[in-house]
Amino acid sequence: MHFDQKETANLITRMSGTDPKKCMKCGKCSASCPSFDEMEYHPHQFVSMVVKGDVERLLASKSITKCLTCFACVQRCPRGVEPANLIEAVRVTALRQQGTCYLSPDDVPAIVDDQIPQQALVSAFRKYRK
Amino acid sequence: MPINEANQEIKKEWKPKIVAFCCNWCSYAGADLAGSSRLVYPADVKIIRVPCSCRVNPMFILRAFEKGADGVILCGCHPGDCHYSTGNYYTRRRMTLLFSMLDYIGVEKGRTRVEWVSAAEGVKFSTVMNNFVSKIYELGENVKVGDLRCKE
Amino acid sequence: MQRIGVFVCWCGSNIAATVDVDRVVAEAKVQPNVVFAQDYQYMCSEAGQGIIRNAIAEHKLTGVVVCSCSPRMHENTFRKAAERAGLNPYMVEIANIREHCSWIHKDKEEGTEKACVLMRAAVAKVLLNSPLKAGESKVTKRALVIGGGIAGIQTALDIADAGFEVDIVEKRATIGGRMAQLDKTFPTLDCSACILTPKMVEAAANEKVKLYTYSEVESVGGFVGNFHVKIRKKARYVKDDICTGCGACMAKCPSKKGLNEFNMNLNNRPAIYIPFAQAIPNVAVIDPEQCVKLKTGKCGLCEKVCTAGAIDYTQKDEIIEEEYGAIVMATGFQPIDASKFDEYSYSTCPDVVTSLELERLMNAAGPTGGVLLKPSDKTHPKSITFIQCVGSRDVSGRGKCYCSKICCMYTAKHAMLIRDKYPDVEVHVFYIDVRTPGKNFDEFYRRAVEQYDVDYIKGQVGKVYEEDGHLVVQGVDLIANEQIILNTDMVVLATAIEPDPTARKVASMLTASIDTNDFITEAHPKLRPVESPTAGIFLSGVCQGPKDIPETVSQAGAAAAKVIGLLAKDKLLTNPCVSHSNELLCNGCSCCEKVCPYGAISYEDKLINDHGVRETRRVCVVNEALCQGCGACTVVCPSGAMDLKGFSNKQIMAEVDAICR
Amino acid sequence: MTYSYYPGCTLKTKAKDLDHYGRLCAEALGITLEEIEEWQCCGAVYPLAQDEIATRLSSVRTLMAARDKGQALVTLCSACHHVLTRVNNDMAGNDNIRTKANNYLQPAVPYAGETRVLHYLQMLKECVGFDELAKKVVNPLKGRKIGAYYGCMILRPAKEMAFDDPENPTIIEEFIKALGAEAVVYPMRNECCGGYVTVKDADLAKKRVAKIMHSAKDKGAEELITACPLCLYNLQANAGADAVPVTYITELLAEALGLK
Repeated sequence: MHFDQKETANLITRMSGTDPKKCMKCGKCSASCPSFDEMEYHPHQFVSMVVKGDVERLLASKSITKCLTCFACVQRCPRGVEPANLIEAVRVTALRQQGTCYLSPDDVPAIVDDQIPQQALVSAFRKYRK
Repeated sequence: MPINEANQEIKKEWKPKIVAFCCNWCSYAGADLAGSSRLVYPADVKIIRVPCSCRVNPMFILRAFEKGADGVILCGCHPGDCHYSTGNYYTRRRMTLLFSMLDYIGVEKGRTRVEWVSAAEGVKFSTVMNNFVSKIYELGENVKVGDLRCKE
Repeated sequence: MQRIGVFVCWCGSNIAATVDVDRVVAEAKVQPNVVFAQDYQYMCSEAGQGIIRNAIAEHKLTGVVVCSCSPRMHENTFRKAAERAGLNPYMVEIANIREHCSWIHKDKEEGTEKACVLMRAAVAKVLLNSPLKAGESKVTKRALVIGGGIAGIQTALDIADAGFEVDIVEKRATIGGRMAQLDKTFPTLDCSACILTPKMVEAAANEKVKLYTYSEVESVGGFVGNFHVKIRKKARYVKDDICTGCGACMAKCPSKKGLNEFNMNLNNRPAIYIPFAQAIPNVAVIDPEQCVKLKTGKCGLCEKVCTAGAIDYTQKDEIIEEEYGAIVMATGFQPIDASKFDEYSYSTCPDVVTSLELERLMNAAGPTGGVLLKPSDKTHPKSITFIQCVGSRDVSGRGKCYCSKICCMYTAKHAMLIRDKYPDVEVHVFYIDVRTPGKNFDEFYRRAVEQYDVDYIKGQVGKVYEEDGHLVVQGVDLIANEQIILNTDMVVLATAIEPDPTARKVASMLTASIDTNDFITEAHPKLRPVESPTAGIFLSGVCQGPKDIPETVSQAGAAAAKVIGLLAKDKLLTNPCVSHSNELLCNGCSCCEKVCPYGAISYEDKLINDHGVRETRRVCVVNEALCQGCGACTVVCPSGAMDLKGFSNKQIMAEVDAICR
Repeated sequence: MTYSYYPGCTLKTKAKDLDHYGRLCAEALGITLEEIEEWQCCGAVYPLAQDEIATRLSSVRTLMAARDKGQALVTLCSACHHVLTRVNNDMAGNDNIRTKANNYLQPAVPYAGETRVLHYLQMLKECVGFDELAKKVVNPLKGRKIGAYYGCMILRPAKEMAFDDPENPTIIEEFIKALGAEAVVYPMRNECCGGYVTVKDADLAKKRVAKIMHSAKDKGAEELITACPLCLYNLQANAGADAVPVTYITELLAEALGLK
């Protein structure tokens, strides 16, 4: 299938409901990110790469599963850009396009204990599976 | 030639006539700013300068519809910012009454509008005009308001 | 019969590129009563105006239509040209075919068509114009300056220098404003007090300048040349003509827990106080919220120690009424509340301060006597981190959408001063962009980096918090693409500046327009930057937009020049486009009187000759000196007696007809 | 005062204490919590993608149920509160989502975000008031040094959640003080604990928890309270050397009211 980066970037932008062009490249999102060191591409890079249409690398990156969705970047962004929404839109696009899942039900018994709340499992499946 | 294509031909020819009354202090200057910022809006809009939106007599608007206008928009300073302190409050009240009367006699609500545009809001001026014109296109050609007694 | 001339401007290619001027001329020529039409590259040029003048003489024109740029730009130019050729200036109409046509349409056909319609409407209107004569009004040769900071002081001194009287109204107890709080000034690093206080003294000593400190403007009436202003002189509870400023009362006052506003609330002051040592006037003031005597009736110590007998607990607010010809707004700014950005822990950590607080902490007259100490434990900091753009360029709703303009430079100044005085202190600056357009400004900033080893980090800070007894700054270095965790002892926030909260109230009293950020709008952003669109109101300093001291002073001078130009005139021409009532139609109902915001309408019993019937009727009379020409009265008049000159019912109807044809 | 009450999945299983004491205390304070009938899981994660409609529907059903009863909707779990509040905002302000969700659900009366969504703490503040609450305490928690752990869900984005100052929140501190204990303010109380990745990325979660616990301990907290079951699990399961005990807000409330 033909993969058009620009078109995918537009789709991601629409899906995110945010306008990454409002970004003034201050980096406050990355400065606030609790997951910064885990990520290959950092929140501010997500924003600028989506603007540029350079999304293939983002879609393939593990960074999309490292976002804690804590909204620190959304809260503190002085420009009203919502980096978390963009990261989520990239993640959802990756799931929809490639169908790969970061979490398989087979993995679950090994990684949970009997105290783990339902919420953790529901959210893990919601975030990491198609 | 299919019928709907022929219809489109006719539609293309129709250009709405839109009169915009703009207050000299805010909206007229806002339109100037839209111009100097090169913010495009359709050429169907023709602006008449008035000292204040409260100068616009309902008669002017009736006259426009009588003469074949498809839409009339009135722009003034934001409430509280009137150059003459209170003019736009009168406008707001007068136009509410006038527009509902017009709606009653068959000039739909969408063909008339009051907007507040300051001298600094070139972008808003252009957005408002674009929206208003597309609304008029949606509504299509207006029926001329006229005195029935004179009708043949 | 009317003889109209139409003149079509190319404005170089500004109009000619999207409007076929030849076609507009050809179309003009076939309009009724048009006897002459011509196009020219630049109508506003001397040669262009010459064409108009010649045509008026040669073709005996009775009216002129110029198709050109906005009337807000050149209406006056063309009116004057017509006047020089002997035509009444109000017989000129402008068709705005640039801002409202050529600049916003790309298609030449469309643009040309619209230009023709606009031309037609202007011709239709000018056919109904009648010659108008501007009235005259006197000019009160005195100016009012609202705000006694550097902007207000400079404006007042310049006006006084030209020989005119000028009053300054300042809401605080002393003049001096924000500049008095600064330690050093960029880019020369001279001491702020050393350059400001002589000006303050000069203002007090100048016999043309009158100071109303601890006073506020209560109401403004009238119009350009003739403003009536009420000033509220708040009760100081100290007789300002008797107080010697000795300070004995301050030492004895038992209520010492008031926050010292001058020191940004970093230390305390007594209930009776002189804001700072160089205050002008050097007169004490009592804080009624804090004074034990005023609150409970017991105490009265200051009265006992005052040998001059200046204390007066019964003093009341006083209302002063004055007349002015011109008013200057110089209401200044305040820093925004840093606690809106509590990711930087301003509310919870005393060692997180704003830049203006740092000015006081570094000033010899400040709470620490000029020794830089951490507010929390009064020890010497070893590392200081500056965060720029706190609330500036912020559209999230918490801050201000604009660049505050002065922060880059004062942060460089602070960084440099600290490194100079305390070389052992490490200084980091987090910045988004360093903006230093100004004479010797970038050189100044580079000195901070190159000579003083200030560590500039490109990136913003996400959080400042306290941990293990020190502050931690969690930020990003965008060049290194790394998140950095930095231990530091003090954090300085370059908070955005915003117009003083009184600006909105003052502006609405003056009917000066104000923008969405509460900055006062100028009459033209480039060509009339120190005037408000409201005649007779001028702007000085930050009330118009963020600016530094040199810019403020030059704008203050410019505002003064405009005021002097106004006050130098003996008479002003008034706008002749005013209401007038047709006595034959008026039925004296008083509808118009009620809507007039200027009180320009009154009623008289007049002997009217109505088609041979002579009777005395109560009819409306418009005071042309007071009428500002808004037209509110024209619409409410049930009998159609009221009309507006220059924008008459017939004229506007004619425009409507021409557009809808 | 009667409220609709939405417990959510975890409160019925692993976080029974949060639910149980929440109801018990409400009753003692004269508040009636009516559990939504046949409620469904809220989805646990707010769908950020604008085109995800189906994942919002179960929340809409809950919101609609409260609307039909004419009651405000109270939740205890931070995540449920987050999801319900934001879906409610979507239904009120996002034409596209509202139209599609209503088309899908075909309710008798279309839903447009009419329900008021409240967190249990807001309910306490509004309905009882912390000053009043303090008077009802029978067993004051004197001498206890308690830190509030807000987490992220309940505060951010503040424009939508409208709960408290997202950077310097005070509501749980007020609550702690009302119960007679000392509220320890520590800077990491509004930073994420990494709950979402606890299943797949326990190492990352451990790092986050360590940072929070260290901060709390540094400022002198001897115990933490939270409203979020996921936070509680994560803070307990992934605590390192600086571990302090964590309990639910309602447990603490029950203790102070003498119901535990």
